[in-house]
This record gives sequence, C-alpha cells and structure tokens, in this order.
Amino acid sequence: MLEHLLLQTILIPALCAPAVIILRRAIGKKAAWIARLGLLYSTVLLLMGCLKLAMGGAALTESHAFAGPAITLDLLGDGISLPIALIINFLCLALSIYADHYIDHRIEAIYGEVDERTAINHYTRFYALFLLFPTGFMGVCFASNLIGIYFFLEILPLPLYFIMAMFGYVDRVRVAMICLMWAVFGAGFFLVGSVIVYYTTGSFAVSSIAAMAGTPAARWAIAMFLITIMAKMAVVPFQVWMPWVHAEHPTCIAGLLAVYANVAVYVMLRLLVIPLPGDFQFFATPLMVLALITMVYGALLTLGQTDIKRFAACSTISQLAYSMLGVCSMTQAGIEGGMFFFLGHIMGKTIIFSTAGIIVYTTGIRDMRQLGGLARKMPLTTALWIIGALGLAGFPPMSSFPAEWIMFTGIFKAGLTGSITKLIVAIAGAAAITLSVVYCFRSVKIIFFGPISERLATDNHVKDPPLSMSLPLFGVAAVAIGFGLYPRFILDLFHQVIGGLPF
Amino acid sequence: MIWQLDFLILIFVIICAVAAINIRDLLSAVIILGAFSFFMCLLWTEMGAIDVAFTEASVATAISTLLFVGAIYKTTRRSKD
Amino acid sequence: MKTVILIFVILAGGLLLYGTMDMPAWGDPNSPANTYVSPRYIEEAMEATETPNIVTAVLADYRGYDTMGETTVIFTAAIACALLLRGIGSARKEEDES
Amino acid sequence: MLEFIISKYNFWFYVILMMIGLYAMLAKRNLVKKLIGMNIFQTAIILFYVSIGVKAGKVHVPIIIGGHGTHHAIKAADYLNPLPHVLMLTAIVVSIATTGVALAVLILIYRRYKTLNEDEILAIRQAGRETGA
Amino acid sequence: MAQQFPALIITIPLLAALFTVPLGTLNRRFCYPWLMFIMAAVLSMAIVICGRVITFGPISYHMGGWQPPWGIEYRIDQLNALMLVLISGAGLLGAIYSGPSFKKEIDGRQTLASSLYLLMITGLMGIVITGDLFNIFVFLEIASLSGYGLIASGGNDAPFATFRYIIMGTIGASCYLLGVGYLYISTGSLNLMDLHRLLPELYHSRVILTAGALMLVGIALKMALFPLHAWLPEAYYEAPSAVSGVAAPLYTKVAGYLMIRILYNLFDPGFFTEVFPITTILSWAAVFALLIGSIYAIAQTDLKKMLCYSVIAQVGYIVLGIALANRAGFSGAILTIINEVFTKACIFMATGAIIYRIGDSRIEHLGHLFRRMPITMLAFIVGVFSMIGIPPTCGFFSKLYLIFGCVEAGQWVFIAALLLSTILNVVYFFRVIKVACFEDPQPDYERKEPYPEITMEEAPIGLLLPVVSAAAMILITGLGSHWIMVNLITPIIPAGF
Amino acid sequence: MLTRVYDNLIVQTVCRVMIPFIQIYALYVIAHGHYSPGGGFQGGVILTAALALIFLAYGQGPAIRRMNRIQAVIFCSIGVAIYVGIGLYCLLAGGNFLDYSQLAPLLHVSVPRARSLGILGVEIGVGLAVMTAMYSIILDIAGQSGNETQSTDTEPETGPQTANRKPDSSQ
Repeated sequence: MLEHLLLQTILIPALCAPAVIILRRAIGKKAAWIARLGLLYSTVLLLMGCLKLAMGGAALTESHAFAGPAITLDLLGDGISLPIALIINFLCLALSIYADHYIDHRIEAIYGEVDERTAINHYTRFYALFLLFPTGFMGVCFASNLIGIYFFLEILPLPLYFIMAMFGYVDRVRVAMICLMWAVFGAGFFLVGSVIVYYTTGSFAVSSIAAMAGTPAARWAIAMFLITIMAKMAVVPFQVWMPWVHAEHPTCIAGLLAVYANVAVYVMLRLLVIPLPGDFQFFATPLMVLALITMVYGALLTLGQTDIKRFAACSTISQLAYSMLGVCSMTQAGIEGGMFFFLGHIMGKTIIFSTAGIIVYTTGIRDMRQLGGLARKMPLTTALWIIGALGLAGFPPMSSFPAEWIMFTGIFKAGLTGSITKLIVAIAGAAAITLSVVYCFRSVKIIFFGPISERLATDNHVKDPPLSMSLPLFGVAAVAIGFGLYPRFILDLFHQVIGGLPF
Repeated sequence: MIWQLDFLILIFVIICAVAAINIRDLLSAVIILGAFSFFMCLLWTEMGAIDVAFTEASVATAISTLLFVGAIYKTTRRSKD
Repeated sequence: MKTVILIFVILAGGLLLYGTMDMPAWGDPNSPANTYVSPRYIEEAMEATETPNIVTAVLADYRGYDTMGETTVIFTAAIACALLLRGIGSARKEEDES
Repeated sequence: MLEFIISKYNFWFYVILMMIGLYAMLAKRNLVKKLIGMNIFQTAIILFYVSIGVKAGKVHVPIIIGGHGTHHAIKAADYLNPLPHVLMLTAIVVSIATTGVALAVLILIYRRYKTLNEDEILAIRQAGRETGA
Repeated sequence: MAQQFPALIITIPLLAALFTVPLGTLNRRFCYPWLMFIMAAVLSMAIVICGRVITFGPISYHMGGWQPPWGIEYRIDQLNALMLVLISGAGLLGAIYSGPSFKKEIDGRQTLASSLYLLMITGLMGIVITGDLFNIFVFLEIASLSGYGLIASGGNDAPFATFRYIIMGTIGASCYLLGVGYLYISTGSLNLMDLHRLLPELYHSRVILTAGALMLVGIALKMALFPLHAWLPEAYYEAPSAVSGVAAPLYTKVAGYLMIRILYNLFDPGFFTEVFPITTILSWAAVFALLIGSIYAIAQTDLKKMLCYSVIAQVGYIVLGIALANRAGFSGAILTIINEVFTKACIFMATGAIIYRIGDSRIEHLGHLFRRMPITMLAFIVGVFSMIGIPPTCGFFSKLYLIFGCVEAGQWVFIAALLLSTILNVVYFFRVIKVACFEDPQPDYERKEPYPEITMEEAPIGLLLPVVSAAAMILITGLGSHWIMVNLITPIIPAGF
Repeated sequence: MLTRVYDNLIVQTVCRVMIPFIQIYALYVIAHGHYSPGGGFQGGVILTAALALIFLAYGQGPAIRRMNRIQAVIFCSIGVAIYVGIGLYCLLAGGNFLDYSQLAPLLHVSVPRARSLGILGVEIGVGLAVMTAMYSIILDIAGQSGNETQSTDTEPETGPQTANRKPDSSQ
C-alpha cells in the first residue's frame, strides 16, 4: 500500500474523476462517494507517510517515466511536502463532504428546477472537476523537478475555470476567464524560469537549482518565478483578480482556492529560498515590504467590505502575505512559522468561507448589514464562524497562533541581531495583526449578534444546516485546534528540512 | 542533335509561349498553346525523346486543346488580359 | 502588383539560372545522370525483359510502380471531374437516356 | 564562351519558359490564362528533364537496334538515357490530369460567378459577404 | 504475408477505390460500409507494419523485385510507420464521419466522393511509405488531385478557393519535381537512401543548393508555411466537413514529414545548418506563421475559419521544431505531428458536427451548445486543451519539447513567440468555449426561473464516434508519449544531432 | 456547344471512315509499344481521340450511346484494376508486388518472356484506363451537363440537341 505512495496520492483522485462521470448513470448521486473514498484513502496514506517520517524515516523519493527518457516525473516527500500535502488532502476530503448539499443548492439557484437527470449531471460534473484539485495540489507538493511542478500548476486553473463558470455567482463566466488568463500569464513566466534553469544547469531537477547560485542567470530565474508566485498569491501589484475570483466562486471550493493561491509560497520556498539563499537575499527585503503593504492593504480592504463573501476574499489577500513575509524573512523560525501559518490559514479560511456559504445557503443573503442576531437561530454555525475568525486573527487555541508567534519572534530576533529593516517589518507586521483582529470580531458581531431582522426571525429555513455540512468543518476545526495545541508534530517535520538551512 | 536547329525551335517555343499568355482571345490563346506543344514535340523528337514526343503530341496537342476548347465554349472566350 | 510579380519572377529565374551554372554541360555523355543508374537499364533491359524499347521496359517494369501511380492519377482526375460536374448515382437515369 | 553558351543554353531556355509560365500563373487575372501558364510551366520542367537525358554525339534513341533476338553486346554509351523519358511520360500525364480537374473547377466557377476574371470574382464575393452579413 | 504488407497497404485502398464505383452504381448505400471496412483493414495493416518496424527495425521492400536504385524501394522506418498509422487512423475516423457528412452536404455524389476519398488516403500513404523521390511526386499528385476534387465539391465558394489551391499546389509540386530533377542531373539517382550516400561529395555544388531550396519551397507551398499560406484557410473552410476533417489533419502533416525527410534524411543535418543555412529562414518563417496564424484566428468570427487559420499556426509549430535542428526540437516536431493529426481531426470534425446541427459555424450562433451537444463539446474541449497545450493532452508534451528545442538552440525569441501564441490560443479558443458553455450567464445568484428549455440534440453516431475517438486518442497519445518517445522517435533522430 | 454540328455530312462521313483506322492504329501502338515508341498511354489517348471524334462529329448523344459516363468510369476502374491485379497476382504467387517474373509458371514461358508479357498486360490496362478516363473527362468538360445548378441528382441530358437525337439514332 505504501509502495509508490506519492504517485498514488496524485493518481487516485485523477482516476476517480472519470469513474464518477462514468458511474453517474448507474449509481446517481452516490458517485460522489467514489470521490470521498478516494480522498479518504489518500489522506490515510499521507498520514502514514507523515508518521513514518516523524518516527525517523527517510524522505520518500520516486521517479517515474513521464515523456521520453529526458523527462521524468520525480517526486519527493520530505518533511515539508508531506505534512502540507496531508493537510491539503484532508481539506479536500472535508470539502467534498461539505459540497454535497451546497452544490445541490447552487444547481437549483442557477439552473432552476431541473429534472433529476440534469441535476445529477451537474452534480457529478462538479465532483469530477473537483477531483482535479487534489491531483494538482499533490503534484505541486511532491514534484521535485520543474517540469513536474509546471505540469501540475497548469492543471490547477482548469477545474477552477469550469467550476467557477458553472457554479459561481455574479458574472461568473467573466470572472472565471480573468482567473484563467492570470493563471496562463503566470504559467508562462514559470516556464521561462524553468527554461532558464535548464539552460544554465542542464537539468530540470529542483536539486540542481542550487548549482546556479551566484550566477546572473539565477537572478533572472528568480525574477521569473517570483512573477508567477506573486501573480498566484495576489501580492499587491497583482492582487486585482483575487477579490473577484474569491468572492464569486461557489464556497465549497473556497478553501481550495485559498490553497491554490497560497501553495505558491511553498513553491517559493522549494524553488528559491532553499536552493538559492544567497541570490534570494537580494529580493528578500523588497518582498517583505511588499508583503507588509499587502497585509495592511488587504486588511483595510476587508474592513470596508459588507458582502460576506468579499469579506472573506479580501482577508485572504492579507493573510497570504503573512506566510510570504515569513518565508521571505530568511530566518529558520520565520520560514517555519510562515509555512505553519500557511497551514493554519488554509484551515481557517476553509472554515470561515464554508460557514459563509452556509449562511448564504440558509438565508440567501450576502450583505452582512442585513444579517444579525443569527446566534440564537444557528448556534453551530456561530461556533464555526467564531472558530474560523479566531484562526484568521491568530488567537490561541488555533494553529495560526503558534505560527504567528514563531514567525514574528524569528523575524524580531533576526532584526535585533542584524538588519534594522527586519525589526521594523516585524513590529509593523505585528501591528497589522491588530487590524485582522478588528475585522474578525467585527464580522462576528455584525452577523451573529445584535438585533435580528424581521424576515430572518420568522423564516423557518434559517436554522443550522444539515450535519453533512457542519461536521466536516468541525473536523477541520478540530485539526486546527489540535495543531494549535500541539504544533510540534508539524514543526518537527518542517525542521527536518529547514533546520539544515544555512541561516 | 544539331544545336542550331535546336536553338531555332526553342525560339519558336518561346514566341508561342509569350503569345499564348498575351492574346486576349482565349480560344486563340489555346490554339497557340497547341502550337507551343507541337513545337515542343518537335524539339523532343530532335533530342531523341521519341516516346515523350509521341505522348506530348497525342496529349497536349489533341486532348489538352480539346479540353480547353470545350471549357472555353462552356464559359467565355473573352479575357481582359 | 504586376511589377512586383515580374520582379519576383525575374529573381526566381535568376536563382534557377544560378543553379544551372554548375550543371554538367548539356548533352555530356559522362554526366552523372547518364552514367550512374541508367546504363544498367540499357544494357540489361533487353535480356531481362525481352523488350527492345527500353523506355517501355523501364516504364512498365523497373519503375512499373510509378506507372501504376500515373494510371491512378488519370483515374483520380476522371473521378474528380465526374464528382464536380455531374451528380453520379443517377446512373440509371443516364442509362435510360442512352 | 560560345562553348559555354552551347553547353548551357538549353537550360536557360527552360528557365525562361518556366518564368513565362510562372508569371502568367501569378500575374494574369484571367483564370484560363493562369491555366495556360500552368501548362507552360509544367512543359518547361519536362523540357528540362528531357534535356538531362540527352547525350551528344551519335547515339540512338532508346530502342535496342535489331529488335527481338539481338545478342550482340549492348553498350550504354550508344543509347540515350531512357530514365528521364520514363519520368516525363508520367509527368505529362500528371499535367493533363491537373489541367482536366482545373478546367472542371473553372466551369463550376463560371457557373457561379458568370465571369472568369479573378478581380471581378473577388468583388462579387465581397459584395455577397456584405449583403449576407 | 505480413512481409507483403508494405505493398498491400497501398494497393488495397487503391483497389477499393476502383471497386467503389461499380459498387456505388449498384447501390449508393454500399459505399459507406465499404469505406469503413477498407479503412479498418488498412489501419490494422498499418499497425502490424508499425509493430514489425518497432521489433525488427526498418523494412526495405523492393517493388517488382528490382534492386534499388534501379527499381523503386519502400523503406519503412519508425517515422514512416508512424505516419502510416496516423494517416490510416485519421482516415478511418474520416471514413466513419463521411457517411452522415456526405449525405448532408453532397448527397447523390457519395459514390465518387468515397472513391476519391480512398484515393486521397492512397496518395497520402504512398507519399509517406516510399523511398523514391519521383514516386513521392506521383503520389503527391494523386493526393493533391483527389484533394482538389473533394474540396471543390464543398460549399458555394469552394470552386474558386480550390482553383487557387490548384495553382499554388501545382507550383509547389512542380518546384519539388524540378528539385528532384536537379538532384538527378548531378547524381543520376532517385533513391533517397542512395542519394543520401552520394550527396555529401557535392555539397558545394550550386545545383545541389538550388535543388534543396526548390524542394523546400515546393513543400512549404504544399504545407502552407507562412508567406505561402494564403490558399489554405479558404480551401479548408469551403470543403465538406468530412473532407476538411481529414485534409486539415493530414495534408500539412504529410508535407511536414516530407520536409523532415528532405532536411535530415536526404541531406545530412549539417548541410542545411552549416553549408546552406536555410533552417534559420525556416525557423523565422515558422515563428511568423505561428504568430500571424493565431492573430488571424482571433480576428475571425466563424469557428471553422478560425480553425483554418489555426492550421497555419500549427504548421509553424511543426516547422519550428524541424528547423531547430536538434534532438528536442526534432522530437517536438514529430510529437506535434502526432498530436496535430488527432487534435485537428477532433476539432474539425466536432465543428462539422456543429454545422450539421446548427447550420453554420458563426461563433455567436453557438450559444447553449454545451447543453445541446454535450458529448461533441466535451471532445471539442479536449481538442482545444491539446491545441493550447494543457497537460494531460499530447499538445502539452509537444510544446514542451519544442521549448526544449529552443533552449538547446539558445533562441529565446522563439520561446517568447511560443508562449505568446499559447496565450493567443487561449484567447481565441476560450471565446468559443465561453459562448458554447456559458451563454447568457445569469447575473443574479438568486435566479429562480429555469433556463429556457433546451433539448439535447447530439449529432448522429456516425459523426459523434470519430470525434470522440479522436479526443480519446489525444489523451492516449498524451499519456503514452513516453512510449512514443522511446519506441518511435528516439530511433529516428538523425545522427549528428 | 461542341455538339452543334450534327448535320455536317462531310465531317460525319470522314469520321466514319477514319475512326476504325484510328482505332486499329491505337491498338497497334499499344501492342507494339515493346518495339517502337508508344505503349498503353499513347494508344489509350489515340483511342480517346477516336471516341472524341464521334463526340465532335455526331454530338453527345451518339457518343454516349457508345459508352456512357458511368460505363466510362467503370471501364477506367477496370483498366487500373488490370494493372493492380497483375501486380497483386505476382505478389500472391510469392514474389514482390509487380514482379512479373512470377508470371512465368502461369504462362509456361521463360522469365524474360514473362516480363515482356507482363508489360503487355499492364499496357493493355493502362490503355483501357487512359482511354476511358480521358473520354470521361472530355464528356464532363466539353459535353452538355444535366447538372447546371448543381442539383443533387442529374437530370437526363436535356437541351437543344434532344431534337437532333432522332436523326442521329439512325446512324
């Protein structure tokens, strides 16, 4: 079972997708269980991989022929990629359960009352597309050559485009196109970067990037990769697409969209920070400043939102910058914290966005100002939102708290011993957290407390959603809290790789 | 193979070719094309390629001209250039 | 437009003339074309095929495959003309008429 | 110099002929003229090939003298090169076949546009497209 | 018997074409199953030949039992075998497709069209299988003439488009023939392998230079390479769907094959890169082709016209790969040929199916198509992904290898052009997908009333099956590209790369 | 069009006299292709000329009565099929495609003789194919088409010559 573990995790969702489509006539909606079981299986696999690694096992490496003898698909499961892949896969699993009712609701809202057959077609189409996400994410996590990473980065925008255009909200087709064009734009630069690497080192392996340290080509390659990464992460000059895309997609993939954007920080760590610390130093400070600007900008943008989905969307811009700040700080603690924050953020974002989806699902209202006082009618939802908000704000039981703590102490220490910029960045960044605290708690207050409107009070539909929607989110919350209370499991794994870096 | 004769026929061939593409009446042009083919046959016989000449004589001067004339009768024989 | 084409044609002709400069002289019996492959046809054809007309022997035997292609070309042309200028499948009607 | 000219002039003539054909194919606006040019063009190539096979001096056409039952040694130098002739038989057939198909197409064109002038046809099509859209 | 397959694979479709006419005179309905049966037989033979070539190495077959260079030789290496499989595969798809398509578009003339179709396949296969330069010309003409006939039988403006095609095609074939003549006058041979052996001594002869240039110009005309492309879009646009669904994938690719043969098998690779650097010109022409083709494609409002222009762009990819003259570029060119055959077949045939149902192919008329013809559109999208180069399809791998080729050659401009054309591809294809999938997207998420009732009206199975199989082949060749690289492409990379 | 001159007695009489000679000459050209210039192609074209002469002198109707368009195409396929068939027979007999030496056992002759006969066989095929193909092309291009408007089916040959058909039928 553990043989070709990494390849299995990539292939199983990819193989489940056609199965879902093919079997839809025979088993109807139960076809979605194929997706869920497949994801469950790969999650278990990854968990076993992580445990093996935690108990002192060696990093997993695999090599598979891909396209001709010159290009192979090399996979690497080490201390960073395995836990990240585990969490992402777990989120996919949780969302695949959550999506069940939600997507029914979207089909009804968009396509009206449709007959059984069409409904099942739409439903299974969603799941088939959904399964491409885990394929792409696992691939990006594990691939250890540039072509592999490019390959999987190219896959990712496709399900996004189609899911968005089929099941999204206002003006969804145009927004989907925006998203796709940004992705193609980014991918092009990534390819150019890879080609530069290949040209100078003669190989696409990530491990060979280190060989170009100190050459002028290294800077060019870094610049190319950075454009891709920043476009994906919606760092300030490239942030235009994010509020649109994040606000209008169906919320059942919200968490995955957060991963889609945020996984770029992992790519940055893998391709730039670890192999080329020296050359990356040149870019680190400007990037930190950019990250800081993005943090503040995103937070202010969030404060101004009244739309419940846009609220979550804008907060993503700000939150993404935290992990980038951590990784760009070029300190061990900063990087570990940044990566850990990445995990905390995607879990928190999944919870809060999905809860927003629940609210839209039950009330049909997106404007926060029309909501209020929902706590009495929807206690479970309120709990979920609060947990999510705590996660975003970085409050103690959640995993983002230790993450921010480690990250900022790391930067702070580096600032005290050396560069004054880092000190300023650390202080400013910590101050920016207060902004996120403000918007988080403001949202809780507006939505769940205060007076309830007449319409909502009398509406019988406004109640806690079916358990299949809330339970997976509680599962995610439990994991987030678990890591918040016991961060060592992940951090130790991270440390296996990052501890060896020369900072 | 006498090169002077050869040269002379070639000149004729060229004249025919130029005339064929410059005459405005298409029917005449086609007939001149037939003459062109005929001179070509002569040239090839003179070069020793009797089989080719025979074929050219039967095809180009007969069938090809017939086809052209037939097509021109079905369409138009006027041309602006 | 015609001037452009004329210039183009003259240039192309110039290229071709340039190519002829290195050609073996016209009628040179020792040119590669006359000494490499074809002598064997001349020497062997009579013996191998009992056909004095070497052109026929080469046409239908040594390079008989080309000739098959040539016949196919004619057939293709006939079919193409027929396809374009008549609605076939109306064979019966035409037979009635004749 | 004269020798050089004599040794090459045949090739030059074929080039001239070919260019006449090419010019007609490209510059003439009448479609039949284009076809005439095409015929000249192809014939020029055939001329070139036939010229390849020529051997100066006293040589026979490629038909073995004595006909059937000859057993004296046959010298290759005594006969013309038959291969270009063979190739050109095929080329002539190809040329007539192409002409046939082209003429068939030409008739269809005339049926549709009632003219054979390329410019007029283009104008008709342009007008048709504007009214159609 | 299997060692006679090289001859049979040509003669069987030829004989079948001959018998189609009497058969169709008996009853027009016999033609369609007959066509499919023959093409299936040809495909299976091509696969057997391909298998034999992979296991036992190149096959040499002497026509009439005469030794080359005196007789005509068939020399089948991996490249020929691959092309045979591609041609017969696309031919089979087209044959299946031809039934409903001919019935709708040229009803009453199916007999002759079927016969001509088989002749076209014969001609194309004859071009790729033979090892004799003049024989290539003969089969080139068979393929061209049948193509002229089939294309001219299409829409209203088809004859005029065909006439231009005839003029350009004849110039191209004549240039090729002249090039062969130049080679013949300086070597005395017509056999490809034999010439390859003889030519290196003559590399500095002006005759050989002119011969190479002439043959390449001729082939560039036939494949509609950039400055010589003007005839193509019109001709393929006007052709009947079944014809454009086969001609668009095959003609330009067969010409690409010929270009590979001439550049690297007839001459040594070094000749065109060093002695006579025509590859530089070719690669720039290719770059312009792929940019200009894409730009023209964006400007079109008609789906089929757009695809015709994208054929020009794709020719650019193939020629670019060939002209880069290195291992990766060469592999990329062949992968592009493979991928393009199925991609073009898929999307042209899908477009034909759309025209069959909708009546025309203007992009603004394609709304709701995804709901009306879901399977066709799904296949179409797979084809589009392959055109753009999105991973699991073969188009991704071919583009990847092309980029490697550019890297190996150190041509950064070309990489930029490739990426730009990819983005242009995305623009023009997603415009279609957008209209077809998500026409009039509702701005209001609270929408309650259903969409207007749209009933599914999928194309008939005869049109659907080839489209879907082509889409499946795109995915299969994509996933099997490793196998293709190892077994088919690596053995034929010319020595000297 | 080309069929206007029906009543030109002189032309018709000359043709009636000429045509058999032309045809015999054509057959001679085909058969004697081994020994003199000529062969299937040239002979076939001359045979076409004979048919074309009928077409020119008597009009389309009589020509079509001798051989109609469908027959022309079918005979053309038979002609090519003779060629391919001889090649295929050689293949089935154990040689390569078109290896005429395999005909020797069948015809009980020596190998060179077999090759010679094989050449004759294919020349006959070529002659038949070329004659009918050229004839078919001439009929299509120069003849009256019943298909002016590209309708899906051919109407019977109509036009002014139908009136002239009666006197012709006595020919």
